[in-house]
Formats: sequence, C-alpha cells, structure tokens
Amino acid sequence: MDFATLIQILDSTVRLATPLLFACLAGLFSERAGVFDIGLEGKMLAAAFLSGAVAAVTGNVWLGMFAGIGASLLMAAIHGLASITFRGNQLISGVAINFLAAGLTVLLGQNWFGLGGRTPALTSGGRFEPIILPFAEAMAPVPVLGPIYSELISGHSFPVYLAWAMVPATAWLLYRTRFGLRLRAVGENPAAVDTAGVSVTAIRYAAVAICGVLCGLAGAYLATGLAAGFGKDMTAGRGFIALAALIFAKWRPWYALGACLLFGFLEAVGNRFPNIDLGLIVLPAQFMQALPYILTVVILAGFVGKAIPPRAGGEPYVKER
Amino acid sequence: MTVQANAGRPDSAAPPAPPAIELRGISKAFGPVQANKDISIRVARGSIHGIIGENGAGKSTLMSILYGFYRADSGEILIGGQPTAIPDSQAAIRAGIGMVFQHFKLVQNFTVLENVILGAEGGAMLRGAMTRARQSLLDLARDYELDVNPDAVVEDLSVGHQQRVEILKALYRQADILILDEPTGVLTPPEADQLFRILRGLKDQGKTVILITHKLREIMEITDTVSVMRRGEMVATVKTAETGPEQLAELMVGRKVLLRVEKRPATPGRPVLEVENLTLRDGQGVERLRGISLSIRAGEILGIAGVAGNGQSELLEVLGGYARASGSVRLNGQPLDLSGREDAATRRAQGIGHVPEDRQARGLIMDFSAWENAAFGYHNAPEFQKSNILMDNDAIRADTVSKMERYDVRPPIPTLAAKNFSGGNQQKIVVAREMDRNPDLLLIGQPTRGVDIGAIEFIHKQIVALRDAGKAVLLVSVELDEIMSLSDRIAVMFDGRIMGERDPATTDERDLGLLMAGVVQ
Amino acid sequence: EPALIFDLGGKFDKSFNEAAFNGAQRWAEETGGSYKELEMQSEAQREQALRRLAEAGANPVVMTGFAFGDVLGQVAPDFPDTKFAIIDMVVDLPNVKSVVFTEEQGSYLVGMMAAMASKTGTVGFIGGMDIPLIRKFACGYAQGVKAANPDATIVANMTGTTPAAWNDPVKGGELTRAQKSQGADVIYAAAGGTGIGVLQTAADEGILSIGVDSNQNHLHPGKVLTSMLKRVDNAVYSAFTEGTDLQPGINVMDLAAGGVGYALDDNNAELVTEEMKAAVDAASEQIASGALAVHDYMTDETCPALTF
Amino acid sequence: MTAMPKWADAVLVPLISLLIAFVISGLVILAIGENPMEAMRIMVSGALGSTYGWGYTLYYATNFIFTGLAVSVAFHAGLFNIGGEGQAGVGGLGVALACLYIPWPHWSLALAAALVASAVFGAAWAAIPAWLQAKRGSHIVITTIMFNFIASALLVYVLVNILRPTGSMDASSARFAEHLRLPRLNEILALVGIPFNNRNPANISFLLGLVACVAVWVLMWRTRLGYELRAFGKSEKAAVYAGISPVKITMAAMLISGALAGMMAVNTVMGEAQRLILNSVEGAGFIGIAVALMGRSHPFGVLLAALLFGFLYQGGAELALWTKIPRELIVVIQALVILFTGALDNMVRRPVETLFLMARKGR
Ligand SMILES: Nc1ncnc2c1ncn2[C@@H]1O[C@H](COP(=O)(O)OP(=O)(O)OP(=O)(O)O)[C@@H](O)[C@H]1O
Ligand SMILES: Nc1ncnc2c1ncn2[C@@H]1O[C@H](COP(=O)(O)OP(=O)(O)OP(=O)(O)O)[C@@H](O)[C@H]1O
Ligand SMILES: [Mg+2]
Ligand SMILES: [Mg+2]
Repeated sequence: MDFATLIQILDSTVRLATPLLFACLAGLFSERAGVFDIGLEGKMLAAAFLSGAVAAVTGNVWLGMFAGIGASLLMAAIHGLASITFRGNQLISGVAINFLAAGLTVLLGQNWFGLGGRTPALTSGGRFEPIILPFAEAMAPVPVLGPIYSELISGHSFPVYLAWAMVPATAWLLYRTRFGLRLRAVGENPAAVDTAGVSVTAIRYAAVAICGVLCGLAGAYLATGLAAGFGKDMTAGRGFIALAALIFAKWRPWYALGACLLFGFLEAVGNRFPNIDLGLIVLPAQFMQALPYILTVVILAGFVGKAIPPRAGGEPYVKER
Repeated sequence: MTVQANAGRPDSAAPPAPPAIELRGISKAFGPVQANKDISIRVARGSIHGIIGENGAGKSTLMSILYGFYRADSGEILIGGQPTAIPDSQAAIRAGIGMVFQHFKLVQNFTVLENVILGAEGGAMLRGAMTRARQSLLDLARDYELDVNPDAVVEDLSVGHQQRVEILKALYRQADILILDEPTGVLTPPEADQLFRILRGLKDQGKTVILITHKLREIMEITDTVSVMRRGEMVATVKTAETGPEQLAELMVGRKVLLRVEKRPATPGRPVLEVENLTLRDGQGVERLRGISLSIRAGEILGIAGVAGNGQSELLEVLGGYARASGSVRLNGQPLDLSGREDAATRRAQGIGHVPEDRQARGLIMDFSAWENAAFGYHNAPEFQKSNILMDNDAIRADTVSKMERYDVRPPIPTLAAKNFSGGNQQKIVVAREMDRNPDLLLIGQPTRGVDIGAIEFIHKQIVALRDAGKAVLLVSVELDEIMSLSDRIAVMFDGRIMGERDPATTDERDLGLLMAGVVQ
Repeated sequence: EPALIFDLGGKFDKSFNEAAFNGAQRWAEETGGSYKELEMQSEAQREQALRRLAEAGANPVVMTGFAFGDVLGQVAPDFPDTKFAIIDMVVDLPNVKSVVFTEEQGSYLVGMMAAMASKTGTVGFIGGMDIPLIRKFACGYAQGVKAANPDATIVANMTGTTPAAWNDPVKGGELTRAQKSQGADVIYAAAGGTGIGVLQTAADEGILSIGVDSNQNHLHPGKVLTSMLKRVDNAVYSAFTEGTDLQPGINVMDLAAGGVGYALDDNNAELVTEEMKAAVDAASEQIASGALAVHDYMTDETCPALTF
Repeated sequence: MTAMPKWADAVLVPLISLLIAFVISGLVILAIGENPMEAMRIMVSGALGSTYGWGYTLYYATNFIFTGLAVSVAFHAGLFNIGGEGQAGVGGLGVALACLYIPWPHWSLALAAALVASAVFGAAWAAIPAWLQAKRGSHIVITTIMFNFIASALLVYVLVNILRPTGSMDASSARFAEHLRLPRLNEILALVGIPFNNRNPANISFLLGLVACVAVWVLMWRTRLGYELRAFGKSEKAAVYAGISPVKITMAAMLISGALAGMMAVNTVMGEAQRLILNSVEGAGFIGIAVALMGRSHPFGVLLAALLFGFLYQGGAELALWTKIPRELIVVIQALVILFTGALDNMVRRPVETLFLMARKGR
C-alpha cells in the first residue's frame, strides 16, 4: 500500500469515525453516570432526520443541527424518564427508542415531504462544507507532512473537528471538574453521591442530556455532513458499533477515540479492498463486510483485557423499595 | 470491662442549653412497613448518645431521616432549638450533621481525597478543591488521630480505614453532630478502642455524637445517654450511668433474655474435617488464605473468630465447593478435589451442609417461594424427582411444610416468597434446609446476623443439638459472644492465617481481640 | 381498475420502484383513470397483496421486482381471469406477461461513456448487495468500459449484506471517495437509496457519476454523466394502457425496443461530447441489430470483463 | 407483604400500559392527518374480521411465539439475547439444507428433520456469544448484535454463491419439493370440520408454536434445568452456592434460546416461502424482545403478546393496503407498546399500587 493510499484510507477513517465518536462519547457520558444506553442508534436516527428536514426547509445547516440535537434530546428525555424517574429497564427503554425513531422518522418524513421518508436533497447552505485550514494549499507539496496536513487534517467539515475536540473536552470534564467527579461517582455508587448531598437524579439527567446532545451531533453530521439529506434507516447500525467501541474503550474518552478510529479504519479498509486475494483463496466481499463485526467479537472476547463497566450501570437508583 | 478513667468530662456542669437535636413525632413507612412510629428524642449538645434496638427496630431509618436520606412522613426536626427542614442530605450537611452509614457510602475506585471532596468541592474545578482538602485532611489527621493516605484508592483500604474516610468526610464538611450507624461491627477490638478515643476527642471539642450499636458493652463504655427502640417505637431514654446491660436487654426485647447458651461438654470423636496448608488467591492475585490448617472432630464445634474480611468467607467458600484453592482437605478421611472440578453440589453429596454468611445474596433466592428455596442446592436429590427430567414439586412442598413446622418458621406458608419473610425466619428456612439432611459437617457463617433474640436462641439450640448428634460444626462469626458461648474450640483468623487456637474456658475477649488484630503473644 | 405493487424498497426509491410509479402516474394523468397501488410490509405479504388485489377485481395487476416471481407462479393460476404483469422476471403462465429488461445492454452503453469520459482510465461501479441482478448490471457495464478502452481499470464495490445496504447513502459516499482515491473519475451506482449518496459525493468531489433506472441526471445537473435508463415506467404505462387485454408472454424490453438506454438531456448535454455520442449511438445500433452481443451474466453466471 | 395482588401486576398493569400505548398511537395517527378510529376499524376487521385475516395474524404470531419464547428463556437466566434475528436466519439455512439435500418421502419426516436442523443451526449461532459470555465475560448484548450482522453476511454469501439455482435472478434457494409442503391451518381445521380460509400462510407451525409454549412452560417450572436456570437468573451468587454452574446454565439457556429462535424458520421457510430467501426473518427476532417483555417472559403471556403483535402486523398491512398511512406506523405502535409495557411500566404500576394500598387501608 503506498503512502497516498494510506492517507486516503486514513482520511476516510476520520470521516467514518466521526459519527461513531460522537455517539461513543454520548454513550460514555450516559453510562459513566450509570445509565446504559442501547438507544444511541435511535437517537442518531431521529437527529439525522430532523436535522435533514429542517436544513432542507430552511436551507440553513445550523438550524438543522440544532433541530437534530432537539430531536435527540427528546429521545434522551424519554430514556431518562424511563430509566431514572420510573426506574424502568434501561435496555428495554433503549430498544423502544430504536423502534420509535425508525418508525417516526419515516412516518413524519413521508407526511411532510412525501418522498418515502427521505428528505429533499440539501443544497450548499444546508450542508456542512469542508473547512480548508490555513496554508493547506501551500503545504500540499511538502513530502509526507504536506499530504498529512492538507489532505488528512484539513478539509473536513466542522463536526469532524468538533468531535475530535470533544475528546479532550470530555476527559477534562470527567477528570478535572466537579461535575465530572460527581458524574463518575454516580455511575459507581449513587448512594455515595446522594449522602454527600448531591442529587443523583439531577446528575443522571444531565448525563443523559449530554448524551442526547452528542447523539444529536452524530445524527446531524450523518445527514448534513456526510450525506446530503436524510434517508430512511440511514444510521445503518452505527449506534451499535459505537456501543461496541465504548465497551472496547473501557468507558474512557481517549480510548474511545482509539476504538472509533479502529472501527472507522476497518470500514475504510473494507471499502478500499472489497475482497482480498490471498493467493490460494479470495476472501469474499461478504467476509470483508462482516469483518468489522467479527473483529468486534474477537476484541470483546477479551484479547485486549476485560472491560469493567461502571459498577452502578444499568441499575436504577432505588432508595426506598 | 475497662472504662478509662474520666476520659469524658462529666456533663453535669453543663448549663441548660437547647439540645443539639430534638426530634418530635417522627413517623416513616416504607410501603406497608411502619419503620418509625411517632418518635421523639432529645440529644444534648456535646454528649455521646447511644441508640440500641433489635434488627429492624428502625434505628437506621430514624438516623437516615435526620440526615435527609429519607423523608419522614410526619414529624419535626429541631437543630439547636430551631425547627429545621431537612429535605435532603445537603440540608443536613448545612445544618452541621454528618453521618457514617452502616454500609459505607464510598466510591470504591476513587481516591480518599476524591471521596472526601465529593459534594463539597467548593468550586467548579477540582484542582483547587484537591489542594485545600489535602491540607485540611492533614489538619484533621493531626487533631483527631485520623491517619489515612489521601491518595490511596478506597477499595485498597481496610474496613477500619474506610470508616475513617467516612468520618473524615463528615468532619471535612464541618459537622457538629456526627451520627455513626453500627461503626464497630466491622472493627477489631483495638480498632474499636481507637474509634472510641476519636469519639471522645470529638466530644471534647464540643461535638455531639450519636452512636448506634447492638453491643451493650460499648453503650456502657462510651455513651452518656442511651435510647432504646423496639419495633419502630422509642421505648425509653435513660442516662447510661443509671442503667445496666440486663435492663437494656429487657427494654430492647420486651422480656427477660437469657444471654447464655446451655450446653453439655463436648465428646469429640474421629476427625471429620482435616485441612492442611489451604491457600487461595483471589482474582487480583492477592492471597486470601495463607496456609490454613485445622481439623474438626465429630461432635465438636470449632468457632472461627476474626474481623470480617480476614479470609473466613473464603474458607467457607472453599469448603462449600465454590472457590478453588490449593492445599489439602479431607472429609472423613477422603481427600476433596479443590481444583474447581467439584462444585457445591458435590460437596453436599459428600455430606457437607452450608449455611452461608449472606443468606439474602447466597442462601436464598429472594423471589422464589419458600418451598422452592427449601430445596435449593438439594434440587437434584432423588426424592425430589418425578422422573429423569421432571421434578416432584409436590414432594418438595410436602417436605417444606414439615420443615417449617419443625423449625418454627412463621408464617408457615410454603408458597410465600422468601423476600416476604422476616430476616429471622429467612434464616430459619436456610438452617432447616441445611441441618435437616444431617450433614457430617455443617459450615455455618454468621448464623444469627440480623436475627432477633428469640430466633437466636432457637438457632443456637439447633447447632448444639447437631453437635450432640455427633456431627462436626465449623462456626464462623464476627460476634465474639456467640463464638465464646457456642464453640468447643476457638481458632482466630487474621489476614488469611490462623493466628492461634484457644479453649473457650480459658480465654477471654481481650486475648481473642489481640489475636484478631494480628498481634501474636 | 389496474393495480401496481411495489417491491420492498418502496415507491420513492428514486430509481426502480419510482420509475414504475412514474409510469403509472403518467397513465393516470393521460387517461384520467385511477389505479390501486400497494407497498409491502413483509415477504409473506407478497402473496397476500397479489391475492387481495386480484380478489378486489384489479386487472391487470402489475408488480415490480424479481422477488415476486415465485409467488406469482403460485397465485396466477388461481385467478385465470385476471391478467398479471411482472417486471424483471419470467413467469411462464397463460395470464402473465413477463417484462424483462436487458440491463446489460444499457449498462454497456453507459460503460462506454464512462470509459470515454474518464481521464484517468479508471472507472467505478457501486452495487447494493452482491446479488445476481446487480452482477448483471456490473458485467454489462464492464464490457462497455473495456470496449471503449481495453486498458481501463474497473473498481467494483458492493455496499453491504443487510437490507440496509440499499439505504446507506453515507456508505455510498465513502465508497465513492474510496474509488476516487483509486483513480476512478466516473462511477456507476446501482444501489437504490445508497446510490443517492454516490451521486452526491461524486458531485461534491468533482467526479462524474452515472445514475440508474430512472433518469437521475437532474439530481446534480452537470455532474451526472448520464443515467442508465430502464424504462420500467414504459412497461407499467403500457401494461396499464393495454388493460384487461394485456398480452401474456415474455416481453423483452431490450435496446431495440427502447426498454433500456442512456439519458441525454439538458442536465448532461455539456458532459456528453459529440464523439462519445457517436460511439455510443453506433454501439447502440449494432446491439439493436444484433451485430454486437453483450454478454448477459445470467446466462452462464460468468463475466468476461469482470470477476466477482 | 406486597402492596398489590398478583393478578393486578400480571394483568391490570400491562393492560393499562397497552391502553396508553394505543391512545398515543391514536394521537400519532391524528397528527399525520388520518382518522384513528377508522384506522382501528380497518386493523381489527383486516386482522380479525375473517378467517383469512386470522390466518395471517396467526402466521405472524407463530414467528413471534418462537422468537418471544427464545428471548424469554434467556431472560429467565438473566441473559439478554438480542440475537434472535441472526439465530432465526441461520436456522432458516438449516431448514433449507434439510429440505433440499435429502429426498424425504413425506412432509412429516422433512418437518422433523427441519425442526432439528433449524434448532441445531440456531443454537450453534447462539453458542459462540454464549460461550464468550460464560467464559470471557463478553457482553452478550453486544456479541449477539454483532452475530446478527455476521449472520446476514453469511446468508447473502450462501444464498448467492451456493444455494441459488444457476440462472436464477432471485437470491434465494430452489423451491422445496411440492410434497414437502406443510399442511396449512385450513387443511388441519378441515379435519375437525372447521371451515377456514385456504389462502393464507398459517400452517402447522402454529400448532408447533403452541407445543413450544407448553414445552417451555414445563421446562421452566417443572424440570431441574428450568429451576436452575431461573435461580441463576435471579442470583448468580446464590446459584453458585447451590452448585449450579454458571457456564453450564449460560450455555444451556442460550442454546435453548437459539434453538427456539432457529425453529421460527420452519414457519417462514418451510411453511410459507418453501424456499430460503434473503431476509426471511424480517425483524421477527427483534419483535421477540417486545413479545417476551410484554408476556412477562411467561409462555402464556408470550402467546398472548405474540397474538397481539401478529394482529398489529396483519392489521398494519391492511392499513397500508387501504389507506395512505405508511407501514412504518406499525413500527411506531410497536415502539410505544414496548416503551409503555416494558420500560415505563412503573409509571402505571405506582399509581395502581397506591390505589391498592389506599383501598387496603380504607378497609
Ligand atoms: N483522558 C484523561 N484525561 C485526563 N486525565 C486522565 C485521563 N485518563 C486518565 N486520567 C487520569 O488518570 C486517573 C485514572 O484514570 P482512569 O481512566 O484509570 O480511571 P478509571 O479507572 O476509569 O477510574 P475512575 O472511574 O475512578 O476514573 C484519573 O483520575 C485521571 O487523573
Ligand atoms: N429502603 C427501605 N425500603 C423499604 N423498607 C425498608 C428500607 N429500609 C428499611 N426498611 C424497613 O424498615 C424497618 C426498619 O429498618 P432499619 O434499617 O431502620 O432497622 P435498624 O434498626 O437499623 O436495623 P439493623 O439493626 O438491622 O440495622 C425494617 O423493617 C426494614 O425492613
Ligand atoms: Mg481531508
Ligand atoms: Mg441499621
């Protein structure tokens, strides 16, 4: 594989990893606070739909983005209500949200646009445009560094840079601030937080809301950054991959970046090499397409060490039976 | 029992100031359970106030209400004479109340410092808070002999140190009133002494301490006043100096209690259990058992004393068949496989009965009915099978009815779920199940933990009866009184080792206490 | 009253089903007639849908998609008085009209155009799932490419293995970029909703794309080289027009019959050079006259120009 | 003492939850400009108004019975098997292989073989996630999701490259021999003189589903394995104390679960399509989760819930047929049913509990 190919694969990796990264960090906030979330997929889908719809109608990508975040927050609110206030089963709530988003997006989309759930294609103002970093043109001819800067680092759209910035921001928030301390504590031992005079409910809702915002960004990036509009079921399982990445990352922000990049990379490689000729046998395309999932299983099988989830994760906080 | 001469100043000189705390007519129900009924109590400023009562009497509930963890259904709280609403713990902390819970409320994988500042960070950023807290921990350590490494991760600390962290948490929040809920249950006698020194020091600084305990000895030793609770009600508040253990016990239970077990001298027979050089490492590779050797003969009770967490649980787990270990164990002369190939079912078939330490987490399935629980672990027994595949539920139910009658389980309803029985009756179900099969060896952990006095008497009698029937009993308990009164021989465990063996007739609590703290004479 | 049943992709897939829908609409507008239409919810409904429409008196019943073939074989004999038309599949029954398209011929033409428009000598193909129909497209395309430029390289990708493969514009876009990075500067998409992403990204990245089934040139004027037309709309239109007199038998909608072709309109007029047009039209005539045979993947499941 | 009688928890609470879900669904229908009452009428008459509608309802319900039971069995053991989709898909492969490659003289033999094959294939597909959970602690929710993806890749490969008859356009296997067609429900009912529509796919598999319900009930509440499974699901610690092997139970529960999910394929592949097609499971594996939740993991509850979802499916199909309401409405209704009966059930339970408590105190 030559250098240019590598750069291109990595470039593709960055793009493919971005929605995963948003969703993975979203899950990180929620799960670090003790609220498990398999509804990432549904929140992303809802966000992708509404951001696509609003961007199409207004022609303004920012309005679209905020609308997407709003849709995702609404789903997050349902999840919060079910798993925090009403102490329901968090997995079930997640499943319900996935179905709800899958149905509602098409139902409303068809009702509004009559395009079978698709939103109208976005024109320039309705989409995130690539941002060319300073000196990208000038740097391009420089060997090695040039392509890395001008092709790999420069030329992505706003959400990509935001996603990368979210990683140190998350780490900082989690490990350096009061909120982060409380959030991590709530996922480990909510009673400790409660007896320290801090509301478990408030922290968990805050975490779920942050999760909603980040899923909203993930969805908005899908519909208005990577694609030019919403298409039915366009998340195509990315929420589940983000969840796997989260576990792989052991619920830590920098590891999350690594995990999402790995999954993005696997997909990029699969795209680039649809089938691999091993001389004796040709690995069929189906195998290459299943490879990310197979590798996920292999990784989860514990060959990279066991992931211990937040101790209070998945359990509603019950003071009085 | 030793009372250090005048460690606490007599209060008699104190002027009649408003009490530090006054509770008026507090009531609290958990669903259908009335945990507190119209409770009123006054706690004088600068005193140590004891609260005693049977399990489930409502002590922890009352204190949790004071600390804002629960909300009372009705009643009033006065702090320093001022009516104060305490809707949550934040309000309690503001009112100067700190609480050390029976089950610690610490974040296990946080450092001491992180735990201490949690909820009292004093700013949105952690850095400043960390520095300030580090300094004030040093000060507190100096003032009250409360040493802990601020950077240690809590899960690596001993229980005693974890408790200090809890106290530090309260003091860091500048608590004037400190509530301790059964603080000594998990401590060695020397650690308990150390705690009492700290409490007296706090009292000297003018702080008010409320101490919940089951141990009458401690009440007599350290408190100024004592309140007694029974079934959710406050039955009496008396000056400690004006009462004695017998009167308190009677107030607690509502009748005269015999605090001793009647038994004849043992007539030990052949060895039933022989353990040699038993060693166990946990998941992290820490040695939990370090070369344990012991033996028990038929018709003998071996009591294992020790502070919780010194390997007793692991010993029971290995012998019960659900932990791996190395070394050798022989039962009736036959070696047992400790490699994990044999499980708890095998052990039962080999003649080992096992009343686990934690009946709610291990001994019972709380959602299962009594009859399902009565076969738990013996569900493979031939008499409970209808065919190769089907179980004979009718046979199990019939058997349960008979056990419930003989072991006085109340109410005797086999279809009631285990969670709907009281703690004592849950324990009776487990005891009945394990003893009724006449095991050659009975492992019994914390047989009376959380069990009321009546049930304690009954269970103790059953244990002695089993011994008299020529069976071997391995008794593990953190209650020294229980160990002393039941055992024929006592072994003391500390840090995964047997520190020594004693004859109950010739030893005393001080002697055992030193062994339990790891001090070898 | 005629009826139309869409395949699982739904009637607004911007290509195959939508073409059928357009044909029906045209008929409705021109004749002022009305028709029944139906989107399915599950596989088991194929038979249900057919029977319900037949029982309700719809005649003829037109369905899109090879997946109906098996079921129609079961249902049609039960309704000897109802006429059925199936698109993309041959069902040999006295009351069934089978309309099949020679996609390989249309794909061949756009393949030629791709090769001629390509400056890099590398062209791309993006399919939805790796199923025979898509291979048929890919194979015809590859032959056309090689015919115009024997040295050309063809990069082919399939999108996925779940039904999501037909609805993943993001992945379509990423595949487009991957193919572009391999040098492809014209990419032919036969991937349903995923193709929308292909066309979009190609436009964004400044390379050319080729639409499929319907005329998709208008989606990105000046950036879609052409579209491989599969006149499903005509098939539906004529079936509706024939009405109850629908002629049973196999109707091969080939190039000669105007069943397939390439799209030329204002949107891509500037992209198609005279030379290109001349070459393609010449090939078109040869194919129509039978002088030039485009190999159909389905006949022997091999492809002379591409390996799968 | 519990605050609420058992029947209230088992029947009243789910019913109220269901009602709320339907009311909100009605609002959704209203919001897209349609008439909810009319929609309800179409659904009821389309799904239950004729033996024809019943046939489809029962056909779908059969799928959901199997996948619902699959999820329930795993649930009882404390395992969340989201992999029903993949297990059923691979089970279908088993059915196809059994029916295509052995010249069975009679459908009954083929049915027996197909049942075994689908169960074995489904169980095998559940075995790896189960083993990883039992031995390596890999989260079964994630691994089963991954196995769904892997299963569909496998199926595409096998169907396109191996099972597809040469020259066929359809990515599906060849049709099974005609004499292997399973008896339809109408044929069976005709034996006892009940007239039933013959143009629907309901077949003998529905009766197998009923048998499976009884079998699962016996398994869970009458056998040692079921006892151990439930004990393990309630408390792993206690189970180990009782000599119940977590590895064994995890494997057993998931293998049974996978087998049940796999057997669903007998209905779709052998009963309906009579060949293996791509995506023959069509989400029934996921619906199984909802069915198990609503049925409170009890076989009888699963049966009722499966019938409800069968009704939703068939009713929804009719709705899509006769109105402009898109088929996705059904997905929304499903979501709401899952949400209110599964995740938000405390929202209903608490007030009901309070009512009972008040009633008791009042006495
Ligand atoms: N991404 C990061 N950014 C900043 N500091 C970090 C980061 N990761 C770890 N640390 C530092 O290392 C310490 C241990 O972090 P680690 O991620 O191992 O915590 P953990 O095992 O997840 O436990 P906890 O839940 O207590 O955070 C943290 O307290 C923090 O100071
Ligand atoms: N969170 C709760 N929810 C429901 N019931 C509770 C809860 N906490 C306590 N109870 C019940 O309230 C009663 C009083 O319990 P409490 O914990 O106050 O007793 P206690 O006197 O502290 O007992 P112990 O000596 O065992 O600590 C008991 O019947 C108990 O089961
Ligand atoms: Mg770039
Ligand atoms: Mg207590």
